[in-house]
Amino acid sequence: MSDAANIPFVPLDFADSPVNQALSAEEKIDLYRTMSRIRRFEQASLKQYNLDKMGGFLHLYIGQESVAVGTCSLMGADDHVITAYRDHGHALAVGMSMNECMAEMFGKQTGCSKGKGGSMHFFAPDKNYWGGHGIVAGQTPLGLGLGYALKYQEKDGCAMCFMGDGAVNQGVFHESLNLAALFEIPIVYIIENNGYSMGTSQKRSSAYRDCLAQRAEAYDMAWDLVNGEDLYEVRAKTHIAMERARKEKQPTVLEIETYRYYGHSVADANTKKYRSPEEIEKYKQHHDPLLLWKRRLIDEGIATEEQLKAIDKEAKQEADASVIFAEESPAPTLADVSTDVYWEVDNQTTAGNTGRHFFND
Amino acid sequence: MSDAANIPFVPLDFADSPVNQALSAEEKIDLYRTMSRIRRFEQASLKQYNLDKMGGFLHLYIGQESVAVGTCSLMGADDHVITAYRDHGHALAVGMSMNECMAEMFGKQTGCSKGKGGSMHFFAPDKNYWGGHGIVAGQTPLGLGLGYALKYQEKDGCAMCFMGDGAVNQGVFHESLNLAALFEIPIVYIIENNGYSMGTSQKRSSAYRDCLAQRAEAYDMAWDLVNGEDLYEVRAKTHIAMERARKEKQPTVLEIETYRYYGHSVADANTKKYRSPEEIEKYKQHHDPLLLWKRRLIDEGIATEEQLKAIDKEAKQEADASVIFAEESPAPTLADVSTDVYWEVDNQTTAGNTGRHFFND
Amino acid sequence: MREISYREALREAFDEELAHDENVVIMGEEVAQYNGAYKVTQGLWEKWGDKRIVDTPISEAGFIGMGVGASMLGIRPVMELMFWSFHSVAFDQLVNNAACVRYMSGGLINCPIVMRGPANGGTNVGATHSHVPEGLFAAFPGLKVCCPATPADAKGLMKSAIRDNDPVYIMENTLLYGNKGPVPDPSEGEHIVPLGVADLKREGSDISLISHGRCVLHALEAAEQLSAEHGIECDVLDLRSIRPLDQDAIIKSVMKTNRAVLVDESKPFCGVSAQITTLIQEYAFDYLDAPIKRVCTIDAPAIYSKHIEDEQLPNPKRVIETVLSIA
Amino acid sequence: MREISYREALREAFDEELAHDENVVIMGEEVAQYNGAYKVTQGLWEKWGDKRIVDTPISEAGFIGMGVGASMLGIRPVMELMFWSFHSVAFDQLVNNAACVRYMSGGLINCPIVMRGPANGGTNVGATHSHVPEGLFAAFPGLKVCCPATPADAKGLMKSAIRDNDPVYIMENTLLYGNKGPVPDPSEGEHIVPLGVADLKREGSDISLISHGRCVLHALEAAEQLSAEHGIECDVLDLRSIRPLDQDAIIKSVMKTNRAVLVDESKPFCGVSAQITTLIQEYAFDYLDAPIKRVCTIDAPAIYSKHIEDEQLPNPKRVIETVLSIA
Ligand SMILES: Cc1ncc(C[n+]2csc(CCOP(=O)(O)OP(=O)(O)O)c2C)c(N)n1
Ligand SMILES: Cc1ncc(C[n+]2csc(CCOP(=O)(O)OP(=O)(O)O)c2C)c(N)n1
Ligand SMILES: [Mg+2]
Ligand SMILES: [Mg+2]
Repeated sequence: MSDAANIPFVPLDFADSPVNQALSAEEKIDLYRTMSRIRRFEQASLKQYNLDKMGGFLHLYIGQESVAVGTCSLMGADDHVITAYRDHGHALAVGMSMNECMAEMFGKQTGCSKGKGGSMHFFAPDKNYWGGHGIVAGQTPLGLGLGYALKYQEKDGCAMCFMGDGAVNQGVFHESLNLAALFEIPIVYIIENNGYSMGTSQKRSSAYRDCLAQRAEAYDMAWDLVNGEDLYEVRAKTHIAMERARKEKQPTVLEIETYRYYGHSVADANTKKYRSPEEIEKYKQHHDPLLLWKRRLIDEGIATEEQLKAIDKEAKQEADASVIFAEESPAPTLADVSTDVYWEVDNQTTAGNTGRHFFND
Repeated sequence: MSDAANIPFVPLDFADSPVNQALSAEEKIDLYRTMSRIRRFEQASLKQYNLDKMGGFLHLYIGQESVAVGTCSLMGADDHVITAYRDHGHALAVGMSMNECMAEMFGKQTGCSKGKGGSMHFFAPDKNYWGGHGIVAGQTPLGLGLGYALKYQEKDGCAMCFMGDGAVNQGVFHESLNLAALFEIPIVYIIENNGYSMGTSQKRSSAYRDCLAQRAEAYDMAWDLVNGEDLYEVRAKTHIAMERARKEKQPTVLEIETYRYYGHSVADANTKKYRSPEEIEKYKQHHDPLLLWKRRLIDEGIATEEQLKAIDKEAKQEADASVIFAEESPAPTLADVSTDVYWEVDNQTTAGNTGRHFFND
Repeated sequence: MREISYREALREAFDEELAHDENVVIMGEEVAQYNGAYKVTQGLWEKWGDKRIVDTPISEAGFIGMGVGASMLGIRPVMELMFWSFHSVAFDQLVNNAACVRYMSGGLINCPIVMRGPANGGTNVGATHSHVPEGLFAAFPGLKVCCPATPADAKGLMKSAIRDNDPVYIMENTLLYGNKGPVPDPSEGEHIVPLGVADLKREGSDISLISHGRCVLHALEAAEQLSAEHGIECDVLDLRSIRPLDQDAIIKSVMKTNRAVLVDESKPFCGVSAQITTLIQEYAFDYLDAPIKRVCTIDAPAIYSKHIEDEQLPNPKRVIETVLSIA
Repeated sequence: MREISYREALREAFDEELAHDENVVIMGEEVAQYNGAYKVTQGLWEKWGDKRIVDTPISEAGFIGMGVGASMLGIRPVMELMFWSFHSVAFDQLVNNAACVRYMSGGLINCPIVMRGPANGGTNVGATHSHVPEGLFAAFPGLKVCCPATPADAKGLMKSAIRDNDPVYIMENTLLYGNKGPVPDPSEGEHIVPLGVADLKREGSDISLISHGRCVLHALEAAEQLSAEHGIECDVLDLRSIRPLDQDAIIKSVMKTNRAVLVDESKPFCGVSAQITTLIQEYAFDYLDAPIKRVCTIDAPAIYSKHIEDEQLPNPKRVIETVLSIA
């Protein structure tokens, strides 16, 4: 028996990890700002959704902000991101503007996808953000392709591919894991485990031993389990996985435990049926990533309660302004329905002008 | 350190397992007979294929006989089987006749599938044999369905679903594993690992830790690795898995190591390129399941070399007769193309007679 | 007659068939404890329990294949796709295993499975969630496809489908679930609508509007307006079932009116209406006084924007314009 | 002109495009070390190495999705499906991610990917391996589809496809791989055939035979016999590309001949020829002297038996009978 048994247990403090040690005060405050902006943006969008300003679905990210913000804060010039339909958090985290995002949900021409994609389909390739995808796990091989391209082009970046806990049961995810391991693709798969796929708890949808990320072992792949409420832990562990991808060209599966406060989508009428109100309340009070980070910043003496409140207020103002921007923006016309189908047509190339492409009688 | 360390290593003899102890001499000889019949049948079909008597593909099972024979010999009245396109071995092992199988490959009306399915699509539901499926891993959820139905109908049987080592990388197999574990389906997935998927070795197609069956761990499912050249081992380990399915309603993945002597299909021109002739020779000489079982029967004093030779000869005669049967059987007519599409049409029910079902202008 | 919603009509069909045959089992994502994403299966789990109403993980290929396999052994699964659009991840099971296993086995096997769920645009959920695949599946011999437009047809076709011994794919519509309409009371006997029988939902002698699914309602609305404002009287034929198809009813209507407009939510290229056009021009060639015209979804992926999606789809306005162009 | 096989013509296209653009990468099952299941990629791995010619596991959804993702970042993957029939396990990647991502991103993204492989019946491999999905995919706006019938078209269309900035799905044919035909020598300059241009492969004024893929050869054979034995002269129009489609060439031919028979290996229900029929009856209505007729694959899953499969498919005999029925 070694001496270790006599040392009292103190939980790891991920604040000590190099990638967190390197953060300046300003950067730490920025992390708060981004989380706050996501939350305010979504609160504003919920309100507008209920005012019938949007169509389709609205999947809120509120409660999960630390995941997108923690992971995306680690991105370098050659790191790329792709995610599922619950995509607002990642969009703001990579630097998309509230205006283009809100306008997209309003279905306006000024939206990031010109009103063609909606809430589930935000895109910003210039910010290395490849969407926003609605088919559960459909983005998982696309993420692989981003990593493949980076390696092919000898860039030192990696791909981060986000997905939900329910998505792990789609076959294409497993095909992607095998390919990632076999081809040594620089990718980090991030399961944002909020405990539920719609109304189905993890236990009712997935067979597993200890956790979902462990499925990576089947492919002899590295994996880790992350406490998502702690921004430091998210950053520390994601950084390791990203470095493994960038330097060793080895993939990782990370499972980040998190929680969503609202229903699966705003249309989810059962949100308080399959989870108890107490469960939701517990997360809000004791595990809220904004609250926890705010306390941390205050404890570290980096910011005051007032400063952070001011940030929240600014974020809310920015969100409100984005609503006005969206509201005032023009809607697509019938002609817009038929553009952005073919690159060659849009760019009026010879190929685009040869033969009939559209078959409206 | 316990005493065990001092006991010299002797490999397990699966002959001692209860399910093998229970075999009568006659039954052991029958196992040989079935393996021999498979081999002779396939040798005959290879010859006929080269004489252009068949169309399409011919995937020979030669070298793998102990797998189908060992596993299917354990089937009770409520145990069901489904497999991929390399399906002749299983067909004969469950009791299909050479005639209907040979005629099927000849594309004749007397074939098990009336000449509509061919070599890859043998069926005999009356013998609990559900095919013969050409899309790699496409049969894996069907097998699950067989198990599901058995449990639903409160039958004490199980499903055995066979597949190749290349099939483990199809997503639907993983979906099936998760469902099998989650729904507690009485099924045994059997990976017949012959080392190659077409010209691709296991290493070049699959990422894994120790072996392919181990992927079951991702679903907290039982698995085992089986030396397929030993009929006793195949039976002993498969029996355990079948009992787990029948009694505990728990699935298992078995990986049975085996080898095919011929190419992926007869059309495989590279068969001696991606594997060395020495490798093939090694298996034929030292790991041939017929040879090994023959020796075993002689060693156990159950049969003589001559007796077994006579069995081979009978099998060859049966195969030759099946060729004549197939040759002399009538081919389908153009009218046959349009039957067996809809049950209701074939059975001339009211539903089958209502509305247009076929659209030949 | 009592009026119930399309959703309730479907539910009634399930409930009756669950009682009628113990091999009927309802399966899909969120169909049990959650009561269905669109509440079509509401209350069934409570009534019938875990064995008959089964929640599945998000593994469409896996659970649909499982259903197909179970159907080979006599189970009669009624499988919900939360959206028919998700067929794309289960396509192999849908078009190979379900459609071909009877044929490949020389008729030894049949698959009494029903696949169902909403299949429509118009709800601003974007391109991947707005496919209308009735033509896609009807193209595969071995499959049957129908698209009920009214509560009565929804119930009656669903009951036929569940009792049918072949795979039947029913395309419902989220925008119809709440619609109410007359459906015979169960006390009056079983309400069954056979597959392969079209329904002439309005009579007129000037032009045939041939349609299915929600577009039937557009056709009916257009017909009223055409009658009121232009004195044009339309036959409105609801195909109900795409395969088997009531070709006789189509040809009969066109022979009467000599003109046809097909109203079809499919994309135009190889849509259902392309097949119907082909049949009409072949079987009623000499009766046609004008080219057959189509009103389809405008040929692009489904746009999200609520400001414009309805115009991408067939709608009464577009039907009227098209009718006026040839009438 | 030198004659090379369809297979060699394709290989030449790959080789030239691999040299032309370092982002071109060939991928698929057995395409590298095994030289391709049908030897189309023979020798390329040896010449171009592991980076450019990549063997994949049997994970069509995974590797095709990977190709689509890589194409978004500028790689130009040319992906082989060992059989196009295996589209069924990768359908979501093919019709959602490849076809819709440009649209859903409002034009921010494009996918310069080529999917290719054999797509045909006639080789006695049974229902699941004999799909002819050109109509299926052409139905999805966002995709381009072509079906070369000759070595020259195979090479020329493949080169166009690889340089195209949209997803192009090329349907080859195992029964054509060995066919030889004239293909311009590379020394004479690049041989490129644009998408969207049909080729009038034979001229005649009595009837239009409109076809694509291997059926073009049946149409040509039938045309010779009809000329020799019946004095009927056929236009034989090879569509080559299904989407974009050379509608002008179709309409021009029918306006000249006033009669059309479409020869199409699709199953009839919603097959490519249903769409062509729809276009002709709309755009050449007044020119038609008889109903448009089709010769399609007989409407059942593909039968295995070599004794009969050829009769299930379009063949010159069936083309002649059909022509005679309306000429
Ligand atoms: C293939 C497919 N099946 C079903 C759906 C419907 N659906 C959308 S989200 C969802 C639940 C996903 O849950 P999870 O992966 O845990 O992600 P979360 O919503 O919790 O972020 C379902 C069933 C879909 N979009 N795609
Ligand atoms: C979905 C799909 N992809 C590809 C193929 C072509 N194919 C048929 S068998 C085979 C190799 C399968 O190897 P394995 O699973 O090891 O089985 P084995 O042939 O060794 O028995 C391939 C690639 C197919 N039939 N289906
Ligand atoms: Mg979740
Ligand atoms: Mg193998």
